[in-house]
Amino acid sequence: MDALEVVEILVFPGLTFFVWLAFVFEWLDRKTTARMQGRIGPMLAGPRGILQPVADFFKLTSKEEIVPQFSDKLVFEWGPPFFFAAPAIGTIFIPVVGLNAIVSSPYDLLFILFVLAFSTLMAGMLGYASAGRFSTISIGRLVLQYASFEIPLLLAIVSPAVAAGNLSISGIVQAQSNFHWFVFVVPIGFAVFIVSSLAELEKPPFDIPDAKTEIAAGWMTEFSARPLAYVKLTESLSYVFLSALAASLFLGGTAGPVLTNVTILQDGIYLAYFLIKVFAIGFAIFAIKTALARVRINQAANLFWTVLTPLSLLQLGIVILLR
Amino acid sequence: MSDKGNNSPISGEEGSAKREVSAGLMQYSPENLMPFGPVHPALHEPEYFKLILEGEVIVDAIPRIGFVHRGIERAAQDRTWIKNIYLFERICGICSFAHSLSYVQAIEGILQFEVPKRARYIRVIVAELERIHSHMLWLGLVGYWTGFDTLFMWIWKDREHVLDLIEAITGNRVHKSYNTISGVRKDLPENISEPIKREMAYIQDRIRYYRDLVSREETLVVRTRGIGKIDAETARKLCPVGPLLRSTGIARDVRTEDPYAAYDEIVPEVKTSSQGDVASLLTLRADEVLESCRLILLALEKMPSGPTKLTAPRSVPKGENAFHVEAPRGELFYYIRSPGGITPERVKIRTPTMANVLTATSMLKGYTLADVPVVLTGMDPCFGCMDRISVFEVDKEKQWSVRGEDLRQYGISHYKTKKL
Amino acid sequence: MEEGNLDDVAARVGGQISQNRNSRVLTIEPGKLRDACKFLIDEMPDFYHLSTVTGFDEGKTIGVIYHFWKGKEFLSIKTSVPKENAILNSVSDILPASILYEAEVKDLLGVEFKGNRMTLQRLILPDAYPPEAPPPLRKEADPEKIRKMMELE
Amino acid sequence: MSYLTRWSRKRSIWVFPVNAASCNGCDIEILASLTPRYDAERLGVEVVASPRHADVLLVTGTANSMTRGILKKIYEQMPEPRLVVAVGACALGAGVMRGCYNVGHGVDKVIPVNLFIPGCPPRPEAILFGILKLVGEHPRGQVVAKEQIGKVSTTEHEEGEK
Repeated sequence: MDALEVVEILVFPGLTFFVWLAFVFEWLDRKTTARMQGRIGPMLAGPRGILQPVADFFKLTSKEEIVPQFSDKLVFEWGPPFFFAAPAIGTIFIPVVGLNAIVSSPYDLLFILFVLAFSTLMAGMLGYASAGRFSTISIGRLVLQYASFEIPLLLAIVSPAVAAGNLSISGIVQAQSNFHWFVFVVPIGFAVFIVSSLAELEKPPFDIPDAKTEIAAGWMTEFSARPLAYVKLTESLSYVFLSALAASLFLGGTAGPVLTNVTILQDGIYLAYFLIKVFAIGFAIFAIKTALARVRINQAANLFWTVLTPLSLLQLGIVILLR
Repeated sequence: MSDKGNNSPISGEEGSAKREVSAGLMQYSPENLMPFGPVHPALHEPEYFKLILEGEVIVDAIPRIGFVHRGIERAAQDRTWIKNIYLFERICGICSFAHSLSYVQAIEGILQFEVPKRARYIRVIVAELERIHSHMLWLGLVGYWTGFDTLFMWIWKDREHVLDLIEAITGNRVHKSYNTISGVRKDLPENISEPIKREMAYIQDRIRYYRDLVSREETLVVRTRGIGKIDAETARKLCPVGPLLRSTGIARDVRTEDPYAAYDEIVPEVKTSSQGDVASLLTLRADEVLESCRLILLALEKMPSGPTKLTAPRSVPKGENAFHVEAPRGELFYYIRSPGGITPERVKIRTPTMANVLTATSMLKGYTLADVPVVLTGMDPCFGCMDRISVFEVDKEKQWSVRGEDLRQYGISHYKTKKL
Repeated sequence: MEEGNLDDVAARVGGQISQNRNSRVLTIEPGKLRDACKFLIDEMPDFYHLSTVTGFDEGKTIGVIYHFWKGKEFLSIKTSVPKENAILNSVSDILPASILYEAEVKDLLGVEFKGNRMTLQRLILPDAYPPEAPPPLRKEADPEKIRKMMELE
Repeated sequence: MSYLTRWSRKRSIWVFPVNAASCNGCDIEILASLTPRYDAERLGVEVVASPRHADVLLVTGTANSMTRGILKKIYEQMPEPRLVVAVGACALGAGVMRGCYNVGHGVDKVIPVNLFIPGCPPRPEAILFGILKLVGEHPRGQVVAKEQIGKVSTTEHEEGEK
């Protein structure tokens, strides 16, 4: 590994880039939600309030840390960085400039699936470690929800891989160049992926594990200061990560319909395509989450098991037959 | 239900349609006790519900109410009749006009006053505006409680229009201080009818939209339909009041059965629904808002001219009177005894929430934790009202009578490590 | 609501009826309270909306009124018990809605309701309310003293 | 304290409203200040669901004998630096309830209060104004809590301790 790769992983288009993207996403989320609700959203922090998530983050890091007495202190204190690491590592498998990611292997998707599972597992561990009553209830819901959406999510991710005949994200992106976007090949898989991402992100209508009017702040109730800052940042980063994953798997990622072979500024065009697609998916998620109420956990489980799982299986079958 | 459940005074009234829960093996261990309050994001008022859970299913709900107990009924005995108007308004920030309305009309009953007709019409207008604002507040909070923040924001945005009208008429947004013995303190402002008509048209338009929305929006419908079900027989037994009662199909409304103010001339149409669940309460309350809009426009049209108040004496002759009005949440009951003097001897207030809470507690059982906010919202709780004097705990079993210790431990058991 | 109904109750359990603007008050002996309520529920189901139960200090006695509502009228059944020995039979088993109202009267005026499960322990008053102080709505209760005892000053 | 910290504390205010035996009026106005017409989110104000996340405690109501214990507990659960705002006449000094047997003399007798917002209830504008003033955004400068109220922890104070 040479120095350039380290810079790529840590700065651009790796960690730092994605963290700032996460802040922008969070801001866009709040702004879009506010606009849809008839408000204007954050205004004071930075121009049009764009620095609001940054302010939240730095404020949290400067606060006092409180560790509950009966908590598992090791996990409680050291868990949040690991929780943060899951989507952070996942992002380096996603091509941002060019058709190849920083790190690419033939088995990318297996690792991505592991990251998604690990992130939920970590949330569960953090919740249990804090040993609060609300957290415990919340973790019950989290695990149940995870058990429901995991299968459809997995099948939805596998569909484009089957279509591309490749388990590498870079490979899948390359297979979609020349406007062969998989959203046209596996539309149901795309829809299932978006719905499952809402559940993975704990956004309405699946914000069941941190339903604030039922169980306070869910599994995050006991966290304060720096751990909370990490947890919040991880949530936004997961947001970006899942949007980027959806963009790469279904919308061709960095591969655009036109201007695919210019000599100058090729990287800039790749980046532009990538960002446009990520924000498009982000806006879709913002809109869905703002327009819906929270469902109950059993209703969510019903939806995933009786509707989305068969649908994604059907999609997978169609893709296999088409190939 | 287990023996324990049957001992609870309200478990006998359980509806049969609910999911059966087995409480037999439950030891009510601390792990199964779920504190819901006293300070809980779903309740903007401190209330404490101990929920005995089996997984997510509620086996028993034990309310501990009285966190807002201030002792107003005792305080009223030391204050003059006029001062008490403003004291009673501050029992509740949502239905403050209804409180003062009931109180002054009870006094007017003893004084045998004939309140000027214009004042009675103005009272109807403000009371109906208050009903609109309260119902819209509730509709919005249902959105908030079911995680549908957009609905909350939209409805509260439109509610501001009603508050503007209330402010224009009475001078205040929340505690209106508008009623006085023998009438209202000031006349309607000039040229108010135009804004009222305009805003009523707007509100009617919006409420029709929301009524449509809440019955169509799928996620909201699945959260509210069949939740918090109560049948007419139970309702008759437990005597709830207001929309909660009317949602079971019993058309009981003080405004029509025992007209006060000008409701004998502006006759409301009592809306009912037969479902008895939270979904039907949503549409029922939207219907009531539309009806209120109609009443306001009608009152404005038929508004007579004349004085708005008489000169009222400072003291009230010896006597007693019971009076009730239809507050937004239901029948609001006042009973006053005058010893003949400038202070009352006894003022008894029974607020709608007090009448409804027994029903609501029995409604909770068998539903899941996720339903609690929705079910409790169903009765439109106003603990500020209820707690002026009451506390209760549906709990006789010593071994699990923990008395608010849960949340306290939750607070005590944490120590701090400074790491800055 | 025909007036005959209240007379029926009076004829059944005794007591006097007094007209009071829009409510008619039937004053009966404490022992007859359950009979009167039972009669109301059985014979006059229309009256089966219990508005509330009011208690008040009458000096030597404590008055308790059960307010029923129907139509344009309140039907109030009033009884009084002596302060020193304030005990009544609860009607909460035949009128479930009265459980809370009776408990309220118990805590604020110290009237025991035999058979009402809610009154077995302190229910209405705050935990810190001093047990040696009189119930707050009795005339001898002094809010200032109570506040000092509760260390709210 | 670094500029970044000071700036972020001004721009990000997470509040946890507590009703300590209030009539609801103030609570409704606090909620109203979040809704589109007033939109407290403009200023970076967010209502959080747990006191552990909160920077500012918005207390309404008289703090009667039942709620004062809870109020203390919630205050203890908040991480430093924490600010307390008493909203409404009841929280300031029992208001119209003064003299009731279950009512004390305001929230500041229970926990240290940094800012009082008077009114019965205060209008949403007043609440927003108060919050802005609390973090020193208002031209008239930051509120420095009175010494006699007790230990306080405004951002400025903490800087002094470091």
